[in-house]
Order: sequence, then C-alpha cells, then structure tokens
Amino acid sequence: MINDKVSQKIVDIIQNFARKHSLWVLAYGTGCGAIEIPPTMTSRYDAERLGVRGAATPRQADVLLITGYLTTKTLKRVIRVYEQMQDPKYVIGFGSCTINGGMYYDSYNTIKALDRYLPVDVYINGCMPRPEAVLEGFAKLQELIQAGKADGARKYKENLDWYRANQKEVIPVWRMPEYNW
Amino acid sequence: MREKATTLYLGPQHPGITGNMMIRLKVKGDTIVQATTEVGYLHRAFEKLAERRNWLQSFTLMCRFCVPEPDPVEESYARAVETLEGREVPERAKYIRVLVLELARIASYMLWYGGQAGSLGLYTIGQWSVGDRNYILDLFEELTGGRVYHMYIWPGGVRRDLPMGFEEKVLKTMDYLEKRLDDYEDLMFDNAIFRKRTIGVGIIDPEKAIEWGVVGPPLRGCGIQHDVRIDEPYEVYDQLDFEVPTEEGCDIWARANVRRREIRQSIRIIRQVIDKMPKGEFYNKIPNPHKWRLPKGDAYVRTEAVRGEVGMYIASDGSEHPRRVHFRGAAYVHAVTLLEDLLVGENVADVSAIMNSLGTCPPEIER
Amino acid sequence: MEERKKEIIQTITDHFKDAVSNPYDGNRVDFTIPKQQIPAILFYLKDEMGFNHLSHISCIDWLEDKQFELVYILWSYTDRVKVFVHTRVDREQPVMDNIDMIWRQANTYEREIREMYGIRFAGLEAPEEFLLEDWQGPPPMRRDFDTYAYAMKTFWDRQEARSNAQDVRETIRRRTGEELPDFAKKYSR
Amino acid sequence: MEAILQYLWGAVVSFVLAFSVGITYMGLNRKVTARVQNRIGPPWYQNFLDVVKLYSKKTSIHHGTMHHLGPAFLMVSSVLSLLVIPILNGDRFFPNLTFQGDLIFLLYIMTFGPLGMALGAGQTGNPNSAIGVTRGLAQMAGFEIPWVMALVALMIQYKTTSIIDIMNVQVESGKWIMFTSPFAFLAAIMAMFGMFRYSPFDIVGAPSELASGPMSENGGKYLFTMMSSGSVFAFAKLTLYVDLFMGGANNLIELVVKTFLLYMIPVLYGVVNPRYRTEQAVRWFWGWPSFFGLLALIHASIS
Repeated sequence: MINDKVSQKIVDIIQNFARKHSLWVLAYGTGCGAIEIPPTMTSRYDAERLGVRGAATPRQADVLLITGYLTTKTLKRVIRVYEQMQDPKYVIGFGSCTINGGMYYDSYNTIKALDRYLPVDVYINGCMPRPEAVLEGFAKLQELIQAGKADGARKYKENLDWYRANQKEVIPVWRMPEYNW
Repeated sequence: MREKATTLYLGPQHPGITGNMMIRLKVKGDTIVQATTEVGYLHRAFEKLAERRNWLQSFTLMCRFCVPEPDPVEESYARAVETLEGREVPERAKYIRVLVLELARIASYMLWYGGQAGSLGLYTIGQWSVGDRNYILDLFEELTGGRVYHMYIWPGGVRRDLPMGFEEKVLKTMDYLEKRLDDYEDLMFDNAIFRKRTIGVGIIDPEKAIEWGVVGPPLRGCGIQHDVRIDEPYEVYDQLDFEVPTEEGCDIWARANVRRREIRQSIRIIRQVIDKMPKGEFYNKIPNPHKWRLPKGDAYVRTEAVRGEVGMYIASDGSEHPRRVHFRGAAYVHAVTLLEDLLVGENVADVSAIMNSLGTCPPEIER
Repeated sequence: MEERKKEIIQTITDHFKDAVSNPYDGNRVDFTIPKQQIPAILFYLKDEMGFNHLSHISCIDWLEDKQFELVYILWSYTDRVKVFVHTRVDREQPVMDNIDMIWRQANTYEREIREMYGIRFAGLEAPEEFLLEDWQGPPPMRRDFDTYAYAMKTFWDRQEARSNAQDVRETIRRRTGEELPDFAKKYSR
Repeated sequence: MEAILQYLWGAVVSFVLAFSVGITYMGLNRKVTARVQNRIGPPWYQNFLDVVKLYSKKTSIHHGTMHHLGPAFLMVSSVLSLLVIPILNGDRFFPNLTFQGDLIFLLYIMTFGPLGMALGAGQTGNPNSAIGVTRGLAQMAGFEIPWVMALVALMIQYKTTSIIDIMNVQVESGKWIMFTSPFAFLAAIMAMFGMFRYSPFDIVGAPSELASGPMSENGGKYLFTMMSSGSVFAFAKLTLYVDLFMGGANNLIELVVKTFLLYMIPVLYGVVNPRYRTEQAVRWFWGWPSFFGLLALIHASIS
C-alpha cells in the first residue's frame, strides 16, 4: 500500500514535470522588451520547443513576463492582471530596468525595483536581453519549477500586506477589488 | 431598432493591440460607434530626463523613443544637434547613415509584415518574416554591437566604420531577402481572403488626409506622394535613385501595398549606397562631452521613418544640457485623433488590422 | 527658394504688424508674434499661403524669464519651406488659444502641453488626463519640478545592487567558474 | 448483464481512445504548423503536458452557476456524440449506443454543447466572451446548413437514419460514399472547416480580435475540460466522417490513418489563410458548400 506522502510526491513530480514543460506566457508587452518577444517566439529561436506559448487572457496564463520598465499607470494594470492569474503562476522580470530602474533611475513615472511590488521568480538582465537570454531565463524558471522552488505566488499570498503597502505607496488612487484566490 | 451599446476595452492587455495602449470601444453588435484611445502606459519622461543629461548622454535615451525602429530617431537627434551647432558630417558617414536607416526600415517592415498578417490570423507570415528579420539584426549586431538599440548614428557622424567584408554580407542578405519577399507576397497578397479582409476597410478620406496630418504610408496609400526623403532630402537621399510608391485605395490594402513596394525600394537604395560608398573619414569628432556647449537657439529636423514623418525639436540655452528635446512621432497624430475618427463605423474584427496598417507605436506617443 | 522665402516674410510682416521675422538659413522661415495673434497667423498661413501640414507644436519653459515659449512648426508641401512661429506666454497665468479647429491633430499636442506644463488652452475639449494617471505633483515638465528628487522620494531604490551589478565579468565568473583574463582582474573586487 | 458490462467497457475504452488520439492530433497539428512556419515546434506530446498542467492548476474563478456548467455541457455533448458514433465496422469491440435514427439524434447532440457553452460564457460578463458567443452561433448557423443538407441527402439516398446501416451499405457494395455521392461529401467536408474552427474560420476565439472569445474567463480546470472535450469531439467528428463517407474502418490503425488524413485538410488549409470576418464566413458557407449540399439533395432524390 502506498502511503499518502509517497503518492503526494509522485503527483508532485508529475505535476511539476507538466508545469515545467508547459509555460503559457501572457501576451502583455508592458514595455520596450516586447520587441524581443516576437523573435523569441518565431522561427529562429522558437520558444515553443520548450513548451512556451502565448496565452491571450490572464486566466489562462502561467507566466507574467514583465518586459521592461513599469510606469505607475501600467503597474496598476499589471497587479490586476497578476491577481487574475490562476495558481501556480510565475513572474519573470525582463531587462535591467525591472531590477534597479536601469536608465530610468531618475524618472518620475517608473518604478525601480519590481520585486517590491510583485514576487519575481527569475530576472533576465540586459537592455535588451537577447532572445538567447530570454530562453535561458525560461530554462532557469523550468529548473526552479522542477525543484519546486518557484513559489512566488505563495510568497505573495503570505506577505500580501507588505506588497500591498508598497503598491499603495506608488499608486496614489487605489480603486481595485480585493485579491481573492 | 435601438440596440444597447456595449463597452469593449481593447487593451492594455490584449493580444490584438500593437503595444501597451488601450482603446475604449462602444460597440453595437459588431459595429463600432465610438472609440477613445487611452495612452500613457509607457510614459517614461524621456524629455524630462534629457534635461538632466548632457548633449551626448541624452543621445542614449533617443533610440528608446520608438522600439520597433530606433534609428530614425537617433538620426533626427544627431541631425538636429548638427544643424544647431553647424557641424559638418563626413561624406562617408552620410552614406553609412543611409545604409543603417534603410536596413532599419526593412527590419521594421518585416515586423510590420508579421503584425499585419497576424492581426488577420495569418500567423505563418509572421513566423517567416520575424524569423528572417534576424538576419538584418545580425548585420546590426556586427556593425553596432546591439540587436535592437544601436546608438550608432551620433552627432558628428557614426560611431564606428564598417567592419571588413560588411558590404558583401549586406548584399548577400539582400539577395536572400528578395527571394523570401516573393514568398511573403505570394502568401499574403495573392490570398483571396486577405483581399476580402483589407479592401475597403479603414478608409482615410484623401481630402482630409493632409489636413489631419496623416504622413507616411497611410498618406501614400491615399495616392498623395509625399516623403521627407524627397520633399526635404537629408543625408544623401538626393543623390540616390529611388521611387516613392503610391496607391489609390486609401484602405488597408493600399497601405499594405505601399509598404510591400517600399521594401523593394529600400533594397534598391542599399545596393546603390554600397556601390557609391566613398572612402574616408566617418566621424567629425565632438569636443569633450562634459564641456560640449551648443549655441543658443533651436532646430527642428524631420526624418522619414516607416510610420511616416518623425521630427526632433531641440532647443538650447547655451549650456551643456538640452533645454528641450521634443520628439514628434508619426503615430502621435495617427493613434489618437485619426484612429478615433477612423474606427467609427468599422467592424470590431478590423481594429487590430487598422492599427497595424497605421503603424501605431505607443512608445512613440508617450515617450 | 530664397525668393519664395522673401515673399513669405514680406506677406506675413505686411499682414501682421507685430510679427518679427528672425533670419535663418536653408528652408526655414521664423517669426515671433504675440500670443493673441497665433490663431490668426496660423489660419492665414494655412489658408492663404498653403502651409497645410502642422508638423509640430512644442513648448519650452524659460524659468528665468518667467515665460513659456510655444513653437508652432508648419510645412508647405508645395513650397517645401517650414515656418516656425514662436510666441511667449506668461508663466504665472498660462492661458493660450486653442487651435484644434485648424488642425485636428493639434488637439493631441495641446492635451500633452496642458498636462506637462499646465498651460490652459481655452475651449480645448478633451479628457483632462493624457499620459499621467492620478498625478498629484506639479506639471512635471516644468523646470522647477525636480524629477530626480521626486523619484528618490517616491520609488524605493536598490542602491547596493546598482554598484554590485557593475562588474559583469565577476558575476559570470562566480556563476560558471570561468577564469578571468589578467587585465580584467585589476578591475574586479 | 454481460451485454451492459460490455457496453460500459466499450464506452470507457472508446473515450480513452478518443481522448488520447484527439490530444495527439492537436499536438501533431502544432507540429505540422510549426514545420510549415519554418521552425521545429513542440514535441508531439506537448498537448498532454498542457492538459496535465491545466488540470493541476488551482482554479478560483466564480461567475455563477452557468459559468461552471458551461464546460460540463461541452464535455457531455462530446462524450454523448462519441458514444452514438460507431468506432469500427462490424460492431464487435466498440458497440456503443447505436439505434435506428441516431443520425438525427447526433445532429441535435452536436449543437447542444456549444449552446450550453454559450450560456456559460454569457454569464461571465466579459464582453469578449459575449461577442465570441454571438460569432460562434452565427458561424454555426452558417455551417449547419451544408452539413444538414449533406446528411439529409445520405438519409434520402440510403433510406435510413442509422449510421451502422450506412456503414454496412459501403461494406457490402465495396464502394465508399465519398465516390458514389461526391456532392454530399464535398458539402460535408466544407462544413467541417467550420466545425474545426481553424483558420480561416477561427473567428470565435480570434486572439487579435477577442482575446480568446468565449474562453476568456476560463482558466485551469475549465480550460482542461474544454480542451479535452474538444479533442474527444474532434475525434468523434472525424470518426463520423470516416464512417459516413470513407467506408468506416476495419481496425484501429486504418481508422487512425483515415482520420488523420481527414484532419490534415482543415489544418493545412488553415496554415496559409487569414481569417474571415463573421459575415464573410457565413456567406462563404451559404455559397458553394450549400450549393453542393443542394446538388447532393437533388442527386439523392433522383437516384
């Protein structure tokens, strides 16, 4: 007889394998990084080999690709989109400007560190990151998923107050529904 | 019969929108009765940031104005600075600039091919053309070190000379592309469904076109032949032999055809440029950028990008920092007032195709 | 082109006594005119002189003069000449005439200038917000608005990472165990 | 008792078969599309992974009862139509439910699922879903006409409404109906383009127009249900075509070969064509396909 722990482990392995090889990326070009997404998806680099595929709506997507700087206006939409996505979900920060503001460090309209507002699983640096770098980012995310370490969504849920406080700091007028998972 | 109008939010997260912007549509059945664009999702305040940087540092910001085609903006900025300062550009640099601009034009048109066909559901074209676009980006990489942002055309000339054997590589790529373009045209323009979807859709009234500030392929799609490269020749365009194609339809089909023929002209220009390229200097050295002051005054230059005329207005107060850098994007006039007007009465299904045919480029609107 | 330029300058200065022509080379004609006459001169240029393409409207903040400068740039497809029309607006009470009935696309420019500089355009019909959302500070493109101070105050900054991330080679070495070339060692920490 | 058990056993086996073959076909579709598009594409089992992943996603969307029931309706409709359609010739292993008059029942069942889905999508309140549903129903009104004409022509010609009888006619005469009544076959094949909703008739979930149409608000397990019911339904439809027009199949390998060849028709046509607008699609279906359907009716009534 298999006990619960072992069966749970087997289920986890199967689930993680499937999740790892089927990453649906939300089609939301939030910044200029969106220009390197078509080359990544099309014939030369062909991310579909890794199971990476576009999803049209947040409900169906697994990966939120933040392609570059986020203005406060977009940040609001991105938070909304992220909260509409279904668990398990991952965030990839794409480009230097998501890490530390990049060349927009003194702009009055862009945020500087993405992981204060959303839980980021993988960062891809560069301005622009090349398609190879994007693919490497996806490979890294797959590694994390396989090891069960890509738990940004859980982090977000557990530390929602901290994230909310940070978000409300930069979004002056907060008219959004509560996060219901 | 009175129908209730539904509000349909197209974007900012929507696969059909060209970039990060939003159109609020009031829809009755499938017909649009009112369209309102909402932009500003990409506002990074470049023009404010440029005021904090000196004339050369601002130049790295310039190429980020429009992501799909950064070179015309660099060119505009470089030429505006040169006009204001009265700086001469070596002849070879002018030719190299034209080469880079035309390569960028082709690369941008390849992306447009993908967008236009993808908006109508013909994804194969997008896969082909965006894949083949990598060959041009490879050339850029060899020349400038960057795939997307080149920061190559800078005040006083270009940043580097052509690498060895670069001309042959360009010619080889052009030969390959010409073969591939035949394939795209067969698949896209000889397709009955593509014709049905585009002819008579998104018609710009030619009488209104100039008055509304329509420029570029949409204007030439109305049968009006205006192109900054001919009207106000910059660099060496007056010494090159090329045509500016026009079409009569005023619809998406006409605009698509204008673009299709323009790629061929760009290839022709590139061949001539490589043929005529003189030897010599490529860079008229600027002084120490930290102490580089431009005389008081202002300058405005225009450049033909794929979306139409783009302009760069700079004003200097005699210091090391720009007083004002103001970029005029072609999409700036197309995407707000023109699009709002054009979408009324159209089918919801055609919004994405119309936006693609106008070349709407949100980063250029919001800067 | 030179004769045509002279002709344009002559006609405009005849019609608008307050218009001052500034000399420029090339295909550029330049006028400075009081702000009350802006709609009139633009109407005239468009309808009588054939400058039917509005290429650009820009605004400059001259903080030291306590004035805004507005620049209208027109292009004539037939003459291939561009006309700059400059005007100055008082910075304390920035009110300007709206010209979007002459060129529809001026509407967009005016919306942006209204938002970025706080210049009011009389009779401009458009939503108040254009690029910014729920903006609570002063109009951001004004010279006295310090974007660096604002950004430092508002957005959390990853100070340490900025300096650490400078050395790409060191990061690569740490990750893959790649040996650094000798010349690079002296730069790495 | 034994007969019932056998029926149940056959039902389960045919469901598993339809599910796995259908999903594999979808994966092969992606692979073939990728090869045409000059790239390698995902492995053929990619869709199995997608399905498992979708099933393992947590789902916390609530828009009302009908929204929950919508995918279930789809599933019920697909499984029911699969059970009505005989899988192989000779009724030996997968007897399923066959009875006199099952063609008419099938026509009803096949429209039942999309209607239930339409109700579900309508309740989400997402305008994309609402517009997608109206488009889907319009398109259904388009392709149902040639489809029904083709089936009625068969019913008139062979004076039966049972699929088994039509299969037996072909087995006995040794001639496929594809060749004996070509007009009905043409009309039915053209209607198939609409049923499969590949380009140029992917107007329901057109990404660049409506995000993903009726599925906009469905993620995770809902999408899993929809995808798997879609694959079952695809296999059921293909089997129906093989049964009706291509003489059925004597063993599973023959069935898979025939259905795959049929499946490639809409896939390959779709790869190189953009999509129609709704009214253009409906007009297309009411044009040549309906004309062929009419010819089939005339042919059936005079022969």
